Amino acid sequence: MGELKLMKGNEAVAEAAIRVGTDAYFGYPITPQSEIIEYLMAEKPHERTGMVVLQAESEVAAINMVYGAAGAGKKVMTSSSSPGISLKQEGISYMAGAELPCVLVNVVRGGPGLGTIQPSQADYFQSVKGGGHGDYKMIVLAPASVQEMYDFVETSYDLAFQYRTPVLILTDGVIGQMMEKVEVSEQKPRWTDEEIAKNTPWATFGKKKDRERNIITSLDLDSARMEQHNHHLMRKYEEIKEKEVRFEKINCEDADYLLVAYGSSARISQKAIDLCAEKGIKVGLLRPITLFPFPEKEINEMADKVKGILSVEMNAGQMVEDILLAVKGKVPVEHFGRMGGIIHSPQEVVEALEQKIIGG
Amino acid sequence: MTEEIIIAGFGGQGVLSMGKILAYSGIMQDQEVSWMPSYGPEMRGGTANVTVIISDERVSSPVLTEFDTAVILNQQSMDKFESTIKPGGYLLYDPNGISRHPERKDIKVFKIEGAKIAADLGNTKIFNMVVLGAYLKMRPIVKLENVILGLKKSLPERYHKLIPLNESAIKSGMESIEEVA
Amino acid sequence: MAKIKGAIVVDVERCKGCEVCVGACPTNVIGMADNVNGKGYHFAYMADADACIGCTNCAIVCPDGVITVYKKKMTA
Amino acid sequence: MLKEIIQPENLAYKKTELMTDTVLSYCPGCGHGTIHRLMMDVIEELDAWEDTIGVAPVGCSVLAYEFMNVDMQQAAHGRAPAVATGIKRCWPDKLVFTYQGDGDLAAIGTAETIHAINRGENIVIVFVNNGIYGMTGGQMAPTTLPNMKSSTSPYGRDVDMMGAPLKITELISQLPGAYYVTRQAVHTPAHVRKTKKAIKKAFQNQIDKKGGVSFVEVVSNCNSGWKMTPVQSNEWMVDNMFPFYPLGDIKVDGELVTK
Repeated sequence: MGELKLMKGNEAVAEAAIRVGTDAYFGYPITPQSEIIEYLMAEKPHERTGMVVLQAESEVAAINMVYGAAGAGKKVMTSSSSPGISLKQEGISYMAGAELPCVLVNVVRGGPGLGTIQPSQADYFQSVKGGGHGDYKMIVLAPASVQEMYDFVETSYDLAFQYRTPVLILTDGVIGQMMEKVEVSEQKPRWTDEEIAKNTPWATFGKKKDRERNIITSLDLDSARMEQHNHHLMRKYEEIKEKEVRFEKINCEDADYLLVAYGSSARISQKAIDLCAEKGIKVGLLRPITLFPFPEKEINEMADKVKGILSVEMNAGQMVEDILLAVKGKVPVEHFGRMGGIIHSPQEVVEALEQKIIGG
Repeated sequence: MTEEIIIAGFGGQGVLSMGKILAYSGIMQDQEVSWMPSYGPEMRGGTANVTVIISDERVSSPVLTEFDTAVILNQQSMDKFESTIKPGGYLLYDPNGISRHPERKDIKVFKIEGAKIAADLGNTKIFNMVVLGAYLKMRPIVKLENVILGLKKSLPERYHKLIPLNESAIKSGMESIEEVA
Repeated sequence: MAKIKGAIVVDVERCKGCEVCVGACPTNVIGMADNVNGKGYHFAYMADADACIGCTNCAIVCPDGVITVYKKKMTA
Repeated sequence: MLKEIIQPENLAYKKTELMTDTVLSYCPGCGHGTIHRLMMDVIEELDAWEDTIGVAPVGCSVLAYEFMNVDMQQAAHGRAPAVATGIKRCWPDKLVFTYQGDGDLAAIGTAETIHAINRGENIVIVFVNNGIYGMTGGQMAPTTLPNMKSSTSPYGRDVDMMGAPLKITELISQLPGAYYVTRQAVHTPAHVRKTKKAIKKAFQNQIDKKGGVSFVEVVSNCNSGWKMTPVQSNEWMVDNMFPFYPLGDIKVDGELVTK
């Protein structure tokens, strides 16, 4: 068993980044995730592993530094919060188009606009439906604990390099700011130059005599080729949908009703199903761990077993649309959520379930 | 066993670090813990509060609206959190600066003259450790030896020389807590 | 006495007929063809082949890199 | 007689293999092609082919990677210095360059330009200034001269309304992270030779890890955008651009050149 530490979610992401052998982090401060770059700077990762940490002049510059380093075959990450992620969307679209692996972290805050610095899940659409311009997706992981914040960094790199795609860790201020027990892993070495050449033969690290030059671009002015490239991306997303769906089921076996919630909302909903059990109401929780790909098959199957489904999100109702698509009208589906940085309480979730689903 | 605690006071009273030491102590005796601060502008100069949960089982919601125990260190927090304590729960407060004392009859109320004791010990910075000691006397959910281990884990190495001082502050708190009702 | 003689070879199909080489030539070797290439450009050619001294000026100002230059010491 | 001269052993000049055989997408007489070739000449002469990574911008040279036969990455509009920073920080021993136009470097990418230079990233920036947005059809650029006509200043750039042209090269030369700053042109053989020297010095600085950006501006024509023949545009450039953007070194070895 690895060493146990009490860490904030933001710190866990940063420590994991160092320990899994990240080559570079480029970021720009924004509440509530500035601890990530602060922690990295304080840890002197250039001394620990040779990892580069650089505070960019803007989110726009940061994501383009990520784009450059990722194109050059390096393990690279950035993090931000909602308004900063909006600024990064152009670069993310470029990376999806150029098929570059990288790890992104969005510690979501309430919007729209400058909004609030309090927690929210209002960036669901932006995360799973593309976000920037063009037809693309990225894999989205939603940790619900500080341990998952730590573990998902390595998972994200694995997926990012396997599929040559940006992977987003979508979280919020609750998970980012809370402290929990974390088991940290052993330090892994960064990739050597030889490993980079082997693992990323497509990358730009200098044209060798025995190969054609490598070009990283998302541009193709030939529409027929561009359409082919889009088809190629879609096939990749289909493969991801087939193979990479992750979720957790709690008390779903004999549930009469189902809550669907991710991240911090899932934690709150877990307490809510305990409160329901005390009242004699059998409620299960399905927690999507990947938001793209979405566990639509499992939710569809659950719709055969329960009388109604409540989507619990800290937003105006975003994931509920994907649940509705998955359920295909089999049972009533409703949304409950607080907004603007207000975190719903377990009691509010129970009341919403009683009013919107059980009594509805 | 699950203990859900809110610790609330002014920024600068060491509320967050008291919670952190308590959480670390839980880890030291192999329990599950969570530490959830209120964050943002209110942390600066205004009130600060932290929810700490220590449990034998996986912690579900880190965000709560009712608590087993409240540790209250200023009047604003008294106004905000007295009503959130579950019936049969515990309230610990420092009467220094409190104009309206607790009114609930369905909970157990204790007080600790934390500010005064810390001043008497000659170091106002150990105020939160005095309060922690009082809490541990009232709710002995973690052992003192594990609290000392937790202190070691949460303090940077260069502050380890201060551990004996902290330990004596905790003991003063344990000795000085008074049951009010 | 030895004399330097030069010659240029223009990649006719890649020439865009911009004429920048014409003014760069110190000995007025280059002219623009009356014919056009496949792209419709009047391409550069050696109008006065005897005058070429192989100085490479035309080649280095050619934006499209279509001119190759040769030069030989002739013993007359 | 010509046959006798045109023999491999008599070869005096042939374009470098570091330029691909792809036909350049630039207009006839455009300086981009010459500047591309000079850069590849230099990389060949420095034997840095295997260690060079280029960053292509948005603008006319968006397809630069089709022509330069080295590993290349295409960057979003204005972001090339950030992309280059990402690459160089991860591969400090490789040669990294950006190739940017005036719209890219001096308008949308001003922040990235200034901050990459201010951090003293050890990269080469080649900046092609033709006073106009060429690719999108001749709109006003930050570098468009006073009273100069463009499709978005059809009556000439009104400085009171549209601001004065931005001398970004003079501006960035003030930053401590700028190690070598020079302004050149490629319209005559003599200027081509000087520009090549400047580009070579810039890359040599990077190889020698001189600690700072080497920045080579090339004032060039945009005959399509200026609506002139290539030869006329070069003459217009000499008469109008050079007085405002004087050629020569601005900063050498980290020291501003005093005139």
